[in-house]
Amino acid sequence: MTYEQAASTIAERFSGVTVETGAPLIVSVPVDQWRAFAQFAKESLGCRFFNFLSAVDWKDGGLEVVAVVDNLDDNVSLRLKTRLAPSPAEAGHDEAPRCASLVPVFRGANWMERECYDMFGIVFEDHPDLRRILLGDDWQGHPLLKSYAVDTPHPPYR
Amino acid sequence: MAVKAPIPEVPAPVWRSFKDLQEFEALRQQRPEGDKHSATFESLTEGIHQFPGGFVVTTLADTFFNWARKSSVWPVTFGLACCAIEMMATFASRFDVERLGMVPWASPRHSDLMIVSGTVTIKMAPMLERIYAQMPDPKWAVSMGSCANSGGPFRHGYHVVKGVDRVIPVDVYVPGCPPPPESLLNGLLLLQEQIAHFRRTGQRAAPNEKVD
Amino acid sequence: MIDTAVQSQVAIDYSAGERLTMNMGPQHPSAHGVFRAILTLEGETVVGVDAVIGYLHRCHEKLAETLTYAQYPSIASKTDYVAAMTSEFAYVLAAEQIGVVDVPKRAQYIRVIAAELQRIASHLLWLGTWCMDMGGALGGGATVFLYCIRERELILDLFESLVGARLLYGLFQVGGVRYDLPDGWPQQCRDTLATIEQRLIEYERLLEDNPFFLARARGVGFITRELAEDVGVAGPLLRGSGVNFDLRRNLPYSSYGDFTFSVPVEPEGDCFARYRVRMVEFRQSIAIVRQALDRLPDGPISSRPALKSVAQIRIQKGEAYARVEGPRGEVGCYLIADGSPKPYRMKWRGASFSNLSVLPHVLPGHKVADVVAIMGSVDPVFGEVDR
Amino acid sequence: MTGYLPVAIYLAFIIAFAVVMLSVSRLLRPNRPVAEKTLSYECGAEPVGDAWVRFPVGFYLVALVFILFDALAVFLFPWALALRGLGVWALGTMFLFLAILSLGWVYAYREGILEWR
Repeated sequence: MTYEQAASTIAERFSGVTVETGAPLIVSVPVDQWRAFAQFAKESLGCRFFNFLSAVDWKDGGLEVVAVVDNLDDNVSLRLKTRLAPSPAEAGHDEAPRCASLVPVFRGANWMERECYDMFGIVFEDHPDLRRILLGDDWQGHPLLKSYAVDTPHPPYR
Repeated sequence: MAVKAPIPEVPAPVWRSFKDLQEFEALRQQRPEGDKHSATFESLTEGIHQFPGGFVVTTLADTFFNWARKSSVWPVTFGLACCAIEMMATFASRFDVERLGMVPWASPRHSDLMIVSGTVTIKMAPMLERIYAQMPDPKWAVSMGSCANSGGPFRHGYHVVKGVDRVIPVDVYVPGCPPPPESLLNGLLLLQEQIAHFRRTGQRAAPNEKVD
Repeated sequence: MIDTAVQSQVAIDYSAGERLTMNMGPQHPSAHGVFRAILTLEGETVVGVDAVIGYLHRCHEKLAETLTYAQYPSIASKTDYVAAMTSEFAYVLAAEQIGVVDVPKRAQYIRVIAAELQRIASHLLWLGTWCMDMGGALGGGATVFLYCIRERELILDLFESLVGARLLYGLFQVGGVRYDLPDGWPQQCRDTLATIEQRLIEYERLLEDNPFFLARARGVGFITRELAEDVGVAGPLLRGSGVNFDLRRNLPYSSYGDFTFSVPVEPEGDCFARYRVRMVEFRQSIAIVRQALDRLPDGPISSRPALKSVAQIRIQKGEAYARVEGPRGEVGCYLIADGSPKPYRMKWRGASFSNLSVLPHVLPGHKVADVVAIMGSVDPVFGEVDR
Repeated sequence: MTGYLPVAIYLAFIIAFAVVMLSVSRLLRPNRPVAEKTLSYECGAEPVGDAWVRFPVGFYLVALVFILFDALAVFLFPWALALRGLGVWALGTMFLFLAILSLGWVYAYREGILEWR
């Protein structure tokens, strides 16, 4: 299964998806098809290896969730992207950005999504136990947002 | 946002042989509560001390006890990060700490020294404080590596404590990132010399309110 | 008069004792760093694991957005501080892929030599701490540990003469390598590799027919192939579960294609399979370093101009995901550059983070002693887990 | 009667040694029972739950089997020392004693106490 075949099967099966051809196939997926596309990538494209899932804060452009899944046998790597609403810290509204969780598809997404929630504040729907993984549970704010200063004081230790 | 680094006011350590007994006596009076012996023994020595010429007895006794404490300081294995790997190399056979009478021990209950090797994060600080508190009393602390000394390369990270002396009183600071085993051994020798001479900095670096 | 009717109903079930929540906390001899596992036990068998990490979260990804391309590689080496070379490799490779910076051939070879020597040193530390965790069973806790650290010191001497540092180096820079091989270094390197090759045979003789070691390693900690891929486990754990995937061969970077080496794969997926994979990787790395030393080309070692200011390197707009085969698995650096001297976003894919996230799926059902053996065979490094 | 004098001296020495060691260390060590210090040690974390929990019975059975054969070993030592003087008769008696106790071992083995469920 080469990159071209992957691109063609994606194009015919998913309409709203834009594909950038190249060594890693960069696929931007609309939010509502996020889990469906991941399921499709795992079954028909054979991308069973879950590499990582993370997020990028484009300030006003909104939060972007990035996931990389690979097909180890044919060395095909897929980089899935989806754009969410900007985070409340910047855009002023108080509703946290939501995204469908990939845990039902890839069990490896469990800790990765907890880290995205911890660092960006993205709420992943029907994630088994969405709580902070790296910082203490009493931590205010989501550090990796662009609006969070790098060394904000934290009494009593800083 | 230029953040000026606070300079902790750690008094200059005094590690040289004594000029005379008066200086040993002065240091003996200042020693912290943890270094003293049991209450009965202290009252006994005070009695002998008032006796004319009694200070010779008590000073010799203290020197002997300090020598005993110095030559068997057991570090608790408290490895946090990269410095822990260098600490392991120091515990291993090439740079052996057992020559100094230090047996690396896993539980704080049997150890006298805590070598803080690695970055102290805000989530880890209460644990570190609890383990230091659970160590029996004459206890010392060595801050190994620039992360433990002052936060090091991660000083401006939001989750990093700017130096372990904000959490526990530290006696010897070992510079380096990571400090090679030779400089850790040098730090441990300085600690032993400090134990033998009672002089302990022990003071917690008070955080500078203006900056923090 | 005691009411006998009540007594008959109270049937005490002695078989299953109450569940004990035990805390294998941050400060634990076999915790390989600051990892806290809250184990719920039934007698000796682990029933549930709640892993708490984050005790060494040093804000790597936030700091990457405030440090320039020349400053960050030495901080990157603190993510996986047992294999500092491969950590720097990933960051530098990502920056070069975006900025299309060409790396001279000699620098690529020196990078391969440094990465493979680092793999040997890291595996030695893994073998030492793992056998110390299984302590008493192997003739006194520290026997194998002291042997392995003695060999590791030989390699650290090599790095000390090459770079000047023992554990965390600043060898890699965007565009090449900072130091060239001092004269006499290749010969010293060949002697060290010869000694280590002999010592490996000693370790295998010491461990492989030791009934205690086999009882604790064989048949313990099964990671099925499906679970391994699903969780994203990488490196020796993946190859120990039967997946024939190695970045150095499948997606060769920095002229790994010029060397011939075989990739060990073990189908069983238990601790012993991972041990076998790493022991074979020792020898493959030795072979790679020898080939690289024999065919080391001359020429410049870096295409980066002398820096007058730290913010001199600018990488144009773009993004790249560089993947490097570290001793613990795939170390990835997803970098987004925006033309300024500092990256816009840097996501670090630590191999140990995914390797560790397989534990809650694997541990239930094992005895408490096996938890320690499995943790050792997973070989997590917590700079990489907590970043 | 004089035969027991060395035993008495030895006993006195044991008691004296224990008493001196304990009293000197109590005299010399500082005694500061601070609250956090007496907290039970849980690898640094807050102690969760208490340890007084109903243990599975397996632990108790293994301890019983151990005591059984430990008592057996106590008899073996003096027997082994005095065997040369006692002759074959003592050998037979001890083997009878061992045979009876190995019945207990076979019972424990068949009951599956030793396999750890």
